[in-house]
Amino acid sequence: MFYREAGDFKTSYATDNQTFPIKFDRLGYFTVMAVAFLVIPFIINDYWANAIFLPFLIYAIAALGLNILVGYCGQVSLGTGGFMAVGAYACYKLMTSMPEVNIFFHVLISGGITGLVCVIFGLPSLRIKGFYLAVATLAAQFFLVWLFNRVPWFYNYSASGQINAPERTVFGIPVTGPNTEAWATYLFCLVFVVVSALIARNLTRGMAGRKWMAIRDMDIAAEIIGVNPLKAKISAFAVSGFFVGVSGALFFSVYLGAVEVGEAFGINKSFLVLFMIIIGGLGSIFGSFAGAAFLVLLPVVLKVVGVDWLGWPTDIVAHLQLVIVGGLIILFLILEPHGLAQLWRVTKQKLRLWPFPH
Amino acid sequence: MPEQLVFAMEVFLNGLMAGVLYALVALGFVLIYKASGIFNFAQGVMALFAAMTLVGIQKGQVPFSHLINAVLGTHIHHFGWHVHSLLAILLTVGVMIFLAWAVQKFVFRHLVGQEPIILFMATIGLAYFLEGFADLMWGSEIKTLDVCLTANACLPQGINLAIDEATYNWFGYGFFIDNLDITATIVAIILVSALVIFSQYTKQGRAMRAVADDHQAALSVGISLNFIWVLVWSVAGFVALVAGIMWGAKSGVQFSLSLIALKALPVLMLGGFTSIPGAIVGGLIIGVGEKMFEFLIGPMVGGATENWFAYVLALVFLVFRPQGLFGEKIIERV
Amino acid sequence: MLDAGRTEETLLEVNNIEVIYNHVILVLKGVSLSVPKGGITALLGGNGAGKTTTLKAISSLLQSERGDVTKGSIEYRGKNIQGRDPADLVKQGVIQVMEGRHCFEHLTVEENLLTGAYTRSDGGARIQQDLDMVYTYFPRLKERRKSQAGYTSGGEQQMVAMGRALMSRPETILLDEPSMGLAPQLVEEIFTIVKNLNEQEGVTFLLAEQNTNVALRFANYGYILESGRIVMDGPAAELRENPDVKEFYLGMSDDGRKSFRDVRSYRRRKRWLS
Amino acid sequence: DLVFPSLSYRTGPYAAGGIPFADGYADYFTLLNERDGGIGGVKTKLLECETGYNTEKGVECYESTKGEGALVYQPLSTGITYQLIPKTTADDIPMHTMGYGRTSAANGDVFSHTFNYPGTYWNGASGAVNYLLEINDGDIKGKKIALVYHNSAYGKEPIRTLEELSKKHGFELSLLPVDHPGQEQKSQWLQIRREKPDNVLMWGWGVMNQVAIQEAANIRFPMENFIGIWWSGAEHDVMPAGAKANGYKALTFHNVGRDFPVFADMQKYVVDAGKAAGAGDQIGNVLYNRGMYAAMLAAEAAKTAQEIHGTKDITASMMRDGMEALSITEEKMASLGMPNFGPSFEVSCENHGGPGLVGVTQWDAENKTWSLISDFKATDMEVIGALIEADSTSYAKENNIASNCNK
Amino acid sequence: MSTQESYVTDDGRTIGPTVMEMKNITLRFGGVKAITDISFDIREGEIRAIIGPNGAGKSSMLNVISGFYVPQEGEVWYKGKKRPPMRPYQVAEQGIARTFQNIALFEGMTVLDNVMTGRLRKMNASLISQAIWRGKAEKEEIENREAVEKIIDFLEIQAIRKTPVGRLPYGLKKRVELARALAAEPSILLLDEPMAGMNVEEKEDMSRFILDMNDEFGTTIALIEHDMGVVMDLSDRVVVMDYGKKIGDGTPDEVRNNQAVIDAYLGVAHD
Ligand SMILES: Nc1ncnc2c1ncn2[C@@H]1O[C@H](COP(=O)(O)OP(=O)(O)OP(=O)(O)O)[C@@H](O)[C@H]1O
Ligand SMILES: Nc1ncnc2c1ncn2[C@@H]1O[C@H](COP(=O)(O)OP(=O)(O)OP(=O)(O)O)[C@@H](O)[C@H]1O
Ligand SMILES: CC(C)C[C@H](N)C(=O)O
Ligand SMILES: [Mg+2]
Ligand SMILES: [Mg+2]
Repeated sequence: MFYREAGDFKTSYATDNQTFPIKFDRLGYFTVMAVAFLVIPFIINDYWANAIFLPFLIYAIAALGLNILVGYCGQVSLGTGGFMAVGAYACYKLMTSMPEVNIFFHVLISGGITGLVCVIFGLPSLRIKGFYLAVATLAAQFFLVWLFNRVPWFYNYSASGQINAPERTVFGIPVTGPNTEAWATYLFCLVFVVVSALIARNLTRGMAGRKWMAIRDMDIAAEIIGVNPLKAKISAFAVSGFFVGVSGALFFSVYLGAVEVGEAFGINKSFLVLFMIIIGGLGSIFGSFAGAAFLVLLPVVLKVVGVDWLGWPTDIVAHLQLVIVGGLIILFLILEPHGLAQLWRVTKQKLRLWPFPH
Repeated sequence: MPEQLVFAMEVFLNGLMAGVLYALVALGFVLIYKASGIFNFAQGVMALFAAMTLVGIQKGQVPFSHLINAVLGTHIHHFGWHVHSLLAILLTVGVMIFLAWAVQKFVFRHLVGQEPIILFMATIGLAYFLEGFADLMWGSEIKTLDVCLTANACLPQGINLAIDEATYNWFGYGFFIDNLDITATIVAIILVSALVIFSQYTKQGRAMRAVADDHQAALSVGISLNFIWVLVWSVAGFVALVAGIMWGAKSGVQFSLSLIALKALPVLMLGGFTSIPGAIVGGLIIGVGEKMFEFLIGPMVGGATENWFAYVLALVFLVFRPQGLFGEKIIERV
Repeated sequence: MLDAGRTEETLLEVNNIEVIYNHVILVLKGVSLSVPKGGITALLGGNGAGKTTTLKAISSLLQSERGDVTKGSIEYRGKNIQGRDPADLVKQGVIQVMEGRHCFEHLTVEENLLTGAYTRSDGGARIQQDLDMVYTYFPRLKERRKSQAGYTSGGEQQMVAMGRALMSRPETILLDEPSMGLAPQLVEEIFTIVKNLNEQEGVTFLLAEQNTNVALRFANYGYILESGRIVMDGPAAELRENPDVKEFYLGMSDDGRKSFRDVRSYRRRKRWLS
Repeated sequence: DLVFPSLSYRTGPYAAGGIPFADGYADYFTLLNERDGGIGGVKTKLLECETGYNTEKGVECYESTKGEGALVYQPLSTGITYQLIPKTTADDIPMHTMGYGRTSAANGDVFSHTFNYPGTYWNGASGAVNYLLEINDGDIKGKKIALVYHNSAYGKEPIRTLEELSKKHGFELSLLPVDHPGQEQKSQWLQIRREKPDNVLMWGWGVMNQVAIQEAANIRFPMENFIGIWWSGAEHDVMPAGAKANGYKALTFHNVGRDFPVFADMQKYVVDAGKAAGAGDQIGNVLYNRGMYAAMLAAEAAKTAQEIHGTKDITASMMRDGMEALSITEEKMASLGMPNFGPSFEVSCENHGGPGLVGVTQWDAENKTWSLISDFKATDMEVIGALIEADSTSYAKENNIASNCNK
Repeated sequence: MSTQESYVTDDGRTIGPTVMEMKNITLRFGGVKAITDISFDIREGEIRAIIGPNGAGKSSMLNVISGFYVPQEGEVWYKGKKRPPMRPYQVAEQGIARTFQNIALFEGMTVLDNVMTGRLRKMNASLISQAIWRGKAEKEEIENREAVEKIIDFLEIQAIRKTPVGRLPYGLKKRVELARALAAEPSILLLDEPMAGMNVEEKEDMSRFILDMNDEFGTTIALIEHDMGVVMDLSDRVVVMDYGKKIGDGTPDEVRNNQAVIDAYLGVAHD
């Protein structure tokens, strides 16, 4: 009985509503936070930041956003790449047109703008459902990418059509541009991640979350019960868009620094984020993180093992990587269709009963 | 006749032809969706895999030679023989049936009763897997595909002169119609008729539709899901091979072939995920739609609209008919 | 009531099975029962007692629900059938009519019936004959044969499900809650058909029912299942007279049927549990 | 060791071009190690990293290899180049984008760590126009020229130059973008068929090239009038169209074929020794040669750096100096077994772009060979220089870059 | 519309005037007539049963009331006013709650969350406030949680509060669905076969809940049920439908002796 919840009684509904009602979990959470804020910044270097931490944090935000839409509200979207692009381009336009405003707000506003765009593309969800909707969101994906590629205003008429993040600072410390320090970019993203996670958690445990889940589980019944499907779906698209936009903005400004829209925000991105939430667990905040971590780490690990240790040719490793990622996705789905989050829950359940099997 | 109108007609016809090629890919999707409710994202990669296998067999390539060479340090590449196209096609069909069996055995058998989105994800996983696997097996360089009955009776390609001439005589402007497209159209017509008959009028076809509706119930009346699925995946594999040949002949056999799946999706939406004729009609509408749009509006907005236009067109359509043109009506009851 | 048609030969034997869902939820905790050839055996019990689970364990439909039989054995005609392919079982003559009907929504009524004959290979004429037989048992279906099953009413769907099972020419039908949601007249009708099939076609039934009243009227033998255990069994006639069964399953008090208005307290203890 | 990272792509839609180039690049360094014992006696080490021609993965590769003493980056993608320009500058590692990337990086005064000698896309654009002028007796006024281009940073590079040139020479330019990956080009080619341009230029890569050539053949566009940039002129681009591709032309900034002494060494020390990066069947192919050429330029720059700094174990920063002081002469090339392989040129602090000489090659479908049909000629530096100046100064302004050469 | 006098039943409940009236409702699906020209009323505080053979159109009638089906002809009058065309959620906002024939719970949510959705009419904190979980959102959440806990107690489902609904046995699901409907504190509650698939014991419990609800909160109830025992015992008045037509309407006694009803539905006269 490693993991206990017995003896952990609640005396008020407020404590029962907590994010981590179980003491054990709460402790774990505080430890993670402490390490993230107080330890990692001091030991992180460029490689770790760029190969692992930044992508992990940024994808985690996108995954949170998509999970709200897909996992909680049941509206499958394949437009994530396009929406991230909106965030990125919004951020670029803001950074270049209002250099005096702090980048922090640029990122937030980019999220807001993306939320709006997302809502527009979410409107058809009122009529179109299931896979039809999933495919329909590809319209957003392709259209947005085309738009940003085509309209020079978005890339400030640069000859190549690429956008480059100029240097911007927070408290005098650069967080974008070439002269950044690993710890600064890391902390900058971390703050967004933590805030996003809290917001997502709050929304999903309250009425908004219930409405989304109701729509997801049975939209007709939900409407008859009194859920306004328009509002519920639209709010899910908006919130999801906000997160995805923030992540797109960070992805461009902090992580890549320069972006070519079709490359960075193509359909592969949409799938990648979708994978994250499926592998992590649909309808789970923890799952969004787990999925992002898994899919960021996996290729890095495979590469280190294949190329650096075994010394195999890069192409064979790259092909093997596809095989392994594909195989793992299938394996995961077979073992636990509800993702890493569910695996974690079951493990906890088993630990709770341990050493008894049932 | 005014020039623009003649041009438009040519574009229209070419749109129809392009539509047929899209439909060929879409057909594979429809089959599997109909029989298992699985939205098989791997269909495009299956086409790639089929085409690569065909070329590999034709040219007598040693499968996995790169991997073998890398691990064992050997230098093997070719068996040194050449296989006749027809035989190679037969062998490839065999490989596709084996693939169907393997997919069933190792993937979907374990996912019976899961939600559609999970199955969908599994097919994306499968797509990745197959993509890497195909490359490992046959190498990732571009391959040329020639399907020939005899040395000089190959899949025809290039402008059809008869049409060019005839239209020139009528309109004073010869239309461009690609021979390959004409072939594809004929093949598609045969394929679709056969499939419609199969699904609508045979016992296995009926069982297939039953499985699509309710896995559990199908099991309970003794329909073997495994068998039906192997069957449909095999048929879908065959359709993928046909699509792979047509597209491969056009653009060479290489990675991008798998992206044709993306061309088929709007076709599916428009035609309805469950309708075989829908795939054809949807394909035609999308083909004509995007080519005409690129012709008429494209120049004003800077071109390259085809990628998104098909989707937007399908989207607009769906708003009015959420189950697609021919899709089964979504039964909504409480 | 009628004990005719029942022989002493045991067709189906379930020995002390345990079923676990999702590797953690233990649902059946040692269930044993036997079904004699040519009889109607009823499996009674409250919600969640495990009736459906038992039937699915027999018909091998558990696998697709992430359920596992972890202990015990299931034998049909003396042969272990545990974990068999459901299609095999259908060919052997065991077919389940699932709870909640499960019609193929997009197929027409007739197509639904025809899928029932999927495993048969004895030719179109024989199948046509059986189709006619089903239509004589359920004339209503004949009227609606061309409509999509998804749009038929609950009763019609129940008939489709049963008719579909009949099309496989089964020896044993596992019938899960056939009366659920049906109008009283139809319940009688369906049970009468069950009885007829049993007597005329010699079909053996194992039926799970909530409607104890009807079930015990038509069955020969009954098992009462609670929380995954068999708590009582006996010939139907005996069970009907058992005071506990009377109170808890038939809603009778000493002076005839009590009114639903007069029930005052919710919680009473069953004697066999205390 | 002297570490040379190679951001290659042997998978994905652009693998067909990525493989021979990466092979050539790798094999040359292997040759140096096997035959000469490295550069100046120090062994070279090649760090290959798979980018899939994807910018994001390119950055990942850069980050994961830069810590290992990487001397010079060769990202083989315009997209990745744009990402890496600021990063390499900040990390003081040079980057060589040979015949691709950001053209205005030729202005070394602004782009201190980026080198794109011996030629740029704008040289390419001008070279193509010059060639047309040449075969049209200096007059292409009123001619229609269509540009079929990959709809990305790469494909867009030449547009501005071509627009300038169209003003100058009075030809009509029409633009036909093709979206990644370029599998479907029916609309574009129908349009070409209707508009009947006199010439078609192409900035393509990957499958786009062969589909374009196939479609051109389908509509019977005369191959002689179809000219591709140097990335659209390899064997695998023309082979699928078979005999119909005969006569197709492509630009180049180095020589083609396998009649160079170096290949004998290559065969002996690398292929026969079983040390080839690929199957060894790519030798002499256009892109293989180009990869080898790039490696040669890198090795020569390293030698130069060793000389300047008087040390064998150079750093990335020294390598940069070596590249800036690089001088390629015919003798040097001849001594390397590559006589006449490319132009002679000198790099300077101001000019990182090389001489910008452009030649034209043509495909002979029967013999399956490319041959040089127009020698390396100068391009219109008047137009290009002004454009470079404008583009790089605005970049310098945006990013507060001080002059690199007049410190 | 017709307003009748209130009256007091034998067991002391007050039945008020008409709150809802269906007037000449006709509903067609393509060629199928599910409901043909049916009119009936529901009075305040009464338990009104709708019975009829399978496929008679009972559920369709509830769906019309809920606004999920839009009848081709006819009017719905509610609280003395003709109801304009409405989306189902607007109907719910007017205080009409229901349960479904084939349980329509939100399977992925816990029992508690399911029941809480019943309260959504009562909760309107803004998204922003919910996002930061301060102020109104938090207060609302706690207040409504209290109300819901009362219902959970009332229906005796405390033990399964945090269990995901998908795993519950059928009978409990039905109870949770009832809880969800109750949580809305509806003025009219529509129950579509609440006791289908239950055994007698459970039906007794369910009957108890329904009666208590009607008693304690004065909730008006429209009930579809096939168990004649339940219908006859619980309801004040019964509408009988057959093939989309109304074939009887009156007190249980009147209905069970109506020959048309016996022929079409009951088969034999029930005690
Ligand atoms: N797929 C499943 N996963 C987890 N638990 C399940 C699953 N199916 C059933 N159960 C649980 O098993 C128990 C027995 O269920 P079962 O359906 O066999 O009961 P039943 O007797 O048929 O009840 P009812 O009369 O309501 O149909 C219930 O507690 C139920 O929650
Ligand atoms: N959405 C729909 N589309 C087409 N037909 C429908 C639809 N809903 C109901 N019907 C038809 O309307 C008729 C009445 O159905 P309804 O569900 O109202 O019956 P019911 O009285 O509730 O029966 P039961 O007691 O079996 O639930 C049936 O014939 C049914 O097939
Ligand atoms: C081989 C590459 C360097 C050419 C490529 N298309 C580019 O990005 O410029
Ligand atoms: Mg059951
Ligand atoms: Mg009903």
